Amino acid sequence: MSLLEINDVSVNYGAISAIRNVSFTMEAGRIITVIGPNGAGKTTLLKSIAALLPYSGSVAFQGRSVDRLDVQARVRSGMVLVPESRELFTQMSVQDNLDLGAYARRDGAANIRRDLDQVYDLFPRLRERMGQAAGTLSGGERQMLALGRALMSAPRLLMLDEPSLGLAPIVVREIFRIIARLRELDVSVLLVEQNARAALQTADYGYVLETGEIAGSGPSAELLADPMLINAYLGGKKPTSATA
Amino acid sequence: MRQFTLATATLAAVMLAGPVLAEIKVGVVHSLSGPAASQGIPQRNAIELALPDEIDGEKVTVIVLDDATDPAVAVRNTQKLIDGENVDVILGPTATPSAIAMAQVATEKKVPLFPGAPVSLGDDRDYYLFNVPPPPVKWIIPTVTDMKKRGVKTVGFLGFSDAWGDVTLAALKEHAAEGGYEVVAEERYARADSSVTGQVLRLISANPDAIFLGVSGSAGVLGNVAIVDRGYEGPIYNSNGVFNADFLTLGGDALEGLHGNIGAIAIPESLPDDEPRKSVTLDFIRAYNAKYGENSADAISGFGYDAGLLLTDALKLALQKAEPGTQEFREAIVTSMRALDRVPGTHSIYTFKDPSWPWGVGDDAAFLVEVRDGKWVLSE
Amino acid sequence: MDFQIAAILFQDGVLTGAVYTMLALGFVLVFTTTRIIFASYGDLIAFSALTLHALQKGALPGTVYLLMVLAVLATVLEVVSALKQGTARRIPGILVIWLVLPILPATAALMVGGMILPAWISLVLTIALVVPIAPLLYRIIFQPIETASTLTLLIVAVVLHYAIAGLALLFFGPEGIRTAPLFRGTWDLLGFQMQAQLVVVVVTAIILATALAVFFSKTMTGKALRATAYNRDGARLVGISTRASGSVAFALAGIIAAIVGILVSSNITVYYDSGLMIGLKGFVGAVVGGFISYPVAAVGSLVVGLVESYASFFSSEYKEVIVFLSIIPVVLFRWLGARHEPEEEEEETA
Amino acid sequence: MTIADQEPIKMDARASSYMAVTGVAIAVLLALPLFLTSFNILLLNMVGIFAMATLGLVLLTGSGGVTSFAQAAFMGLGAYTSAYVTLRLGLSPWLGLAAALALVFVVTMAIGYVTLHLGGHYLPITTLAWAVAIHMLFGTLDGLGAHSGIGGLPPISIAGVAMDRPERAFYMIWVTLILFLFAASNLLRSRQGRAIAALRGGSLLAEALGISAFRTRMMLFVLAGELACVGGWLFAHTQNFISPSSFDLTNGLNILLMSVLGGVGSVLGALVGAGAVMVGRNLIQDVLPMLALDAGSLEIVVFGAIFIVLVQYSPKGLSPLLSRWLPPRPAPALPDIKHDEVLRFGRAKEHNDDAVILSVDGLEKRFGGLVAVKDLSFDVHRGTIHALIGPNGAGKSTTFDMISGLQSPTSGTVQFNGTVVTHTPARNMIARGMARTFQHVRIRPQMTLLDNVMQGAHWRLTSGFWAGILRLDRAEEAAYRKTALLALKAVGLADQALVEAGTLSLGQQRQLEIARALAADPEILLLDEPAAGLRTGEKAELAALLSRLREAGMTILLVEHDMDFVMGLVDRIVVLDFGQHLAEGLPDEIRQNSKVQEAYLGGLD
Repeated sequence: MSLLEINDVSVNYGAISAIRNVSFTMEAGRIITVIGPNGAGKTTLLKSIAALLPYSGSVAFQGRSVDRLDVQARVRSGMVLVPESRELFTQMSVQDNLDLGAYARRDGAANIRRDLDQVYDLFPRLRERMGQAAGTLSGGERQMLALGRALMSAPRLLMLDEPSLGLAPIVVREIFRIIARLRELDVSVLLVEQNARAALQTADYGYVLETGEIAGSGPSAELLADPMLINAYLGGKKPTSATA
Repeated sequence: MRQFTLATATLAAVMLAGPVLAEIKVGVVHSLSGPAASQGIPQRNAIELALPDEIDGEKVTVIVLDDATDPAVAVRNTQKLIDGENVDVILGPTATPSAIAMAQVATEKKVPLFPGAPVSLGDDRDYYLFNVPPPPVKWIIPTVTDMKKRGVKTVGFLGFSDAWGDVTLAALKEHAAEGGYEVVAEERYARADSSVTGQVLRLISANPDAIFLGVSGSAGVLGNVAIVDRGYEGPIYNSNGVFNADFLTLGGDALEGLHGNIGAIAIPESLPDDEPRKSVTLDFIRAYNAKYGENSADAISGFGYDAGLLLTDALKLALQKAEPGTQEFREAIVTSMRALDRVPGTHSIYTFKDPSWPWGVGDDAAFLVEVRDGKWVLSE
Repeated sequence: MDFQIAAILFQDGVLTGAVYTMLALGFVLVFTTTRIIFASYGDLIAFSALTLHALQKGALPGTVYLLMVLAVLATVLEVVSALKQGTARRIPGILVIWLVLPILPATAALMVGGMILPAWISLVLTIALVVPIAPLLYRIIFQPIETASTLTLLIVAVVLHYAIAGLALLFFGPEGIRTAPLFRGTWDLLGFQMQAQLVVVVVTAIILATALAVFFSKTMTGKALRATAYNRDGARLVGISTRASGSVAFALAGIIAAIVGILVSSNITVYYDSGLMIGLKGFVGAVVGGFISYPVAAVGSLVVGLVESYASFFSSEYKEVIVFLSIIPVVLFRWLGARHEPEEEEEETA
Repeated sequence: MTIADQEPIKMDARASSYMAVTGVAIAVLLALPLFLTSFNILLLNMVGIFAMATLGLVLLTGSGGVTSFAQAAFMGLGAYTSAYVTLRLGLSPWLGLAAALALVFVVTMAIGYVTLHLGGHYLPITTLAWAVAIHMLFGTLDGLGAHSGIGGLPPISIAGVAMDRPERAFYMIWVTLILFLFAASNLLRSRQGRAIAALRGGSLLAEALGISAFRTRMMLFVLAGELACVGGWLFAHTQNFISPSSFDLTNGLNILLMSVLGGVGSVLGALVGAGAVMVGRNLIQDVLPMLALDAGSLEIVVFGAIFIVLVQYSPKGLSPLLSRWLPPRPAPALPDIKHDEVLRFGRAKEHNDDAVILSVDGLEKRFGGLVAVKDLSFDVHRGTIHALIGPNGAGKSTTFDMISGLQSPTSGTVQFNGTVVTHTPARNMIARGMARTFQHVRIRPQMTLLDNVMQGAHWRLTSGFWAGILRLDRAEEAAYRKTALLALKAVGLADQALVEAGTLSLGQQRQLEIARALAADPEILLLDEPAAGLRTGEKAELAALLSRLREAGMTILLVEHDMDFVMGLVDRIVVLDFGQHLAEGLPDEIRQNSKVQEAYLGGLD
């Protein structure tokens, strides 16, 4: 049984088609990345999987269709999105943000406390700032908090939209180091990134999305070595479709 | 524009008037909702109580419409009753603004109107108007007489910031010269206010010999109690608006000694047996309470009842002269009303002989009453 | 005006202001969580006062029927939506929350109908009858249009006010009521003569505000409400149902309304349609708080109460004009303070 | 084949069915008094009067995005002013109308001046305060009946005929209303109407097009007040009686309610809303007694329940449901353009040098502690395409907003055509020759492509409010419709000129934005990520279009992500990273630059 099955998903904004007939499956315990230039539909794809956007087609999670579930219900079933805009509760403290991450959990205070410690271990910076309002954090700290809050939801699938966006290189490295460690925590990651190299260095497998369609895919190492990738970003020919 | 087709089609379908049957049709427009509903509903109830199902074999149909205390709606209802239902006579409305507006329409259409709030168009245009609640300017006379007797020179006024406040203040000022007093303070409050402390402090600081309140109903308690609570010692007079079932209960001890002007309805027991109003009033109270519950009969419902009584008498006379549903019948109602002589009601004894004079009462409309042991009694 | 008069007016203003404060808290609570300017909020207060009065008289308040009808409607809607989502196993829970819970107090009232109850039982019963109305109304009226524009939501709330006031007229009649005062007279506090009513209202307001503050900062539900208010998308992303938050916000607002209704019922004459004006004053307080900040709204409401009190002394005829126009400078001031924040743009989509 | 003669037959058919429906509707309406009772005519008169006040609100709310609670109060101002003039001064109601219009003009201007600067919820809330205050003042007017109200207002006379019966008043009211509806419809199609539409949903687009959001809102606010004022005047002189309770907050709310039920999206909503509310309530009043239910209290409950169900069913009101059935008002025919006719760039052509047209020097922008752009300098030469590239979040859009005046830099200067424009507001930039597009497309989806493009030419047109209403702007409109069509032709969308913009694909919408910018006759085009979301073929078309524009003398500065798109097209590139100038040069130099590669593809080592 696959963790996530995306079947023929399309999203339209009015008459505009944002993504068309996207299908792929994802096994548990893996990190998959979707890369592609701006406007390719990466964010749209993640939002529709999280039920933030209406879509046609089907999404199945852990073998069951989630098409009729709303955002909250999908979070409860273990699908958690960290959007590009982070959507933190900026007026509330770091601790409150993390507490709220566990809002939908029903597995007991002890487990939640354990996970909280784990998040603070993962991001020591957050522990230092636990009483501070989230709005006063730096960009990198905000991203850490967004990740931490998502982890507090005890996700089986973590969907990350551009976690490196607007961050200094040293912070980006830190964030990706932590994403790579998520495998150990038994969390699967669906990573949308513009920073293709960082994403591919972290992920097991990658998909290239271009103008709303999957234009290519392959194991990360192969995609990374593919000279076509540079062209996809900096101009040139389209990337070829490598086989898995 | 394209929207008209649909609008007009709907309107046309909606508005076809019903057929007219030969029967006596009485239209009633009262405020069954909105701010004046507490006066409109009892009047409507009492009208239905007073009017018989049939008079001399002719069926009496009562059509009741709510004006929501909005003059524009009252006017529309009047038009609806006249055009759509071809009523012979209209009773209502409840509030002064609606009454002014309705009086214009009814007079123009030559339909007799029994307003529930006193109204005169002036300039001899009152031929079709029969005010059963007479105006405060008549009602206030016992108060003026009493103040004169006590040598009151200065009067403070506290009233609602609505039409009732306006007309009662006007009545007070109207009699100022002959009563030999001066209105030294005018304060207002709204029905829904939670406090009148500011107004009352100011009123008392003007140091008037007496205070007159143009308030009504339960909300009138607030002003009265606040004046007493601030230790005012002089006489306190009320208009005829405060005679409802809850007023005394709500005010409790604080209202002891309070004065008011009112017709027979508030004090039937203290009237002598030869007073013609006594039996009418007791009958009404018994019948009304039987239908609408213990202690529900009050001064407001009495007005509705009196209007109904007078109309019933007039209808009996009019039936001898014309067919219901015709303009002749409407005119016959008017002349029949003019023929009635000193008909006792629950408030006053009514006579509408003078066609240029819309008020059916003289200076004996009301009694001076006061609160003693939690009850209204006739003042000595 | 001498000092004594000023002091009396001050007390009076504080009393009124404390009532407005509680109302403003309810307004802010509902608006921040649901974007609804709950114009029919005052009606709940009127319902509370009228219900208490009916119970004190030994009559059966019509609130009972309203509650039962609303509970049935809400249950039907919930069951239908559960079936549509294919989550039929939620139905027993739905029945408990939406049907059984609201009907319990209604049944209790039906059973004791006609009896004169001990004071505290009528108070408890009043609260139990009025509080569920708010979340039920939210479920039935507002939840189906939760994505509509703020204007549409406001207008629906206004129309709801008409409808509820109409029902109140049907249930309780047109005459205004006042209940027997819970506390009367004055208390001597450190040499000052304080009206008992004032002390009770102010203490209740403080307790309510403190309880809300604790609720918001310490409980998970409270934090979830704040989260919904600050960031609806963020809230959904951590699994907070914005609809559940809406229900909780309305329930809290219902509690406030029930308490305020009881407190004012002995102080002002409550008519079936008093809700609009009472609500508007609380609204003015909420406006002063910019509809966002609880403390500022509380202070603002207090100021509104004081302005009203002093205006009623100096110019009773223009009192309301003064109270309502006092919004203008406040709004201008707030706007000047906030003008540097970039304006949220909401572009229309195809 | 020219573009214009593609669809003439279809347009004529639509026009004639529109004319037929409108004509029949008006004829039926005007015949109504022949077979309706006075009461029903009276009811219709009220519908007409309230439809006027509602129309004001529909324009204000639906188009200007502003809500007002004060419409009933302005009706009252009109009614009371005229009552004073006729009863106290003994003058004609017509002078009363003049005085009322003047007073409402002054009052709305004053209120508008104080409060229309406010954004968000502040404005409606202040109108609530005004509404309550104005209504309460009526109750204190001793000379005009105070709370009791005043009767005996004289009827209006037209050519010596007194409008004293409902039947006569009916024609006066409905002819006025029909004129108002046509005028409103004309207005919304005129230059001012397009300005109003630009305002919808926020003032960003309006400001970028050179439209003053404040002035436009002010115009609408005054207009709404005047419409209500006329309604109030008619109300006063057909009822012959006024009292404060007719103009209280409840009635203000009723007018709002009518506009919401009718739908604020179209002029139609005003009539539908007023009609549905008033006729509906009358119907309920008739039906309830038949069901043996108590009149009065239940009426409002039933009405409330029906209203709420209707709004839940159709949150945008009833008129959108009707629009599906009725033919729309046809647009004027497309102008004729010849096959070889092309858009002329007046201003861009004037200069034929390659001097520096735009110069950015030491630009810096901070948001709180965050530095979005830091010490940025570069020059753009006339007649070139200049690209500003960089990864997401590099500060490109902020730079763009500072150049176009939407944001003020913390420090540094922007020079355009030799003038320092650092703190010049955005709405003055378009007249100076700078037109822009947006990263998130800002078009008006309900308007045709042609009207969207016409918005771009706003600053070049001169016709005002009256010209729009009376359609005195036809010559100017025709001339600029041609310009707009040529602009559409330039981007390849001319054959869809009369299509609603919302139906376009994203790529076409971006082209539409470019056409709109071109219609402003700019010297420089600022394009914010024009290729984002475009398919490969569309990108090629866009690149070709931009090349053509350059040949025509246009200067273009674009922010872009897509290097593929930029490389073959532009003359010079500035690369931004973390708000700072990373590299600058010719496309090939940039492509070889390892720092740039690193910034783009990123990496962990």
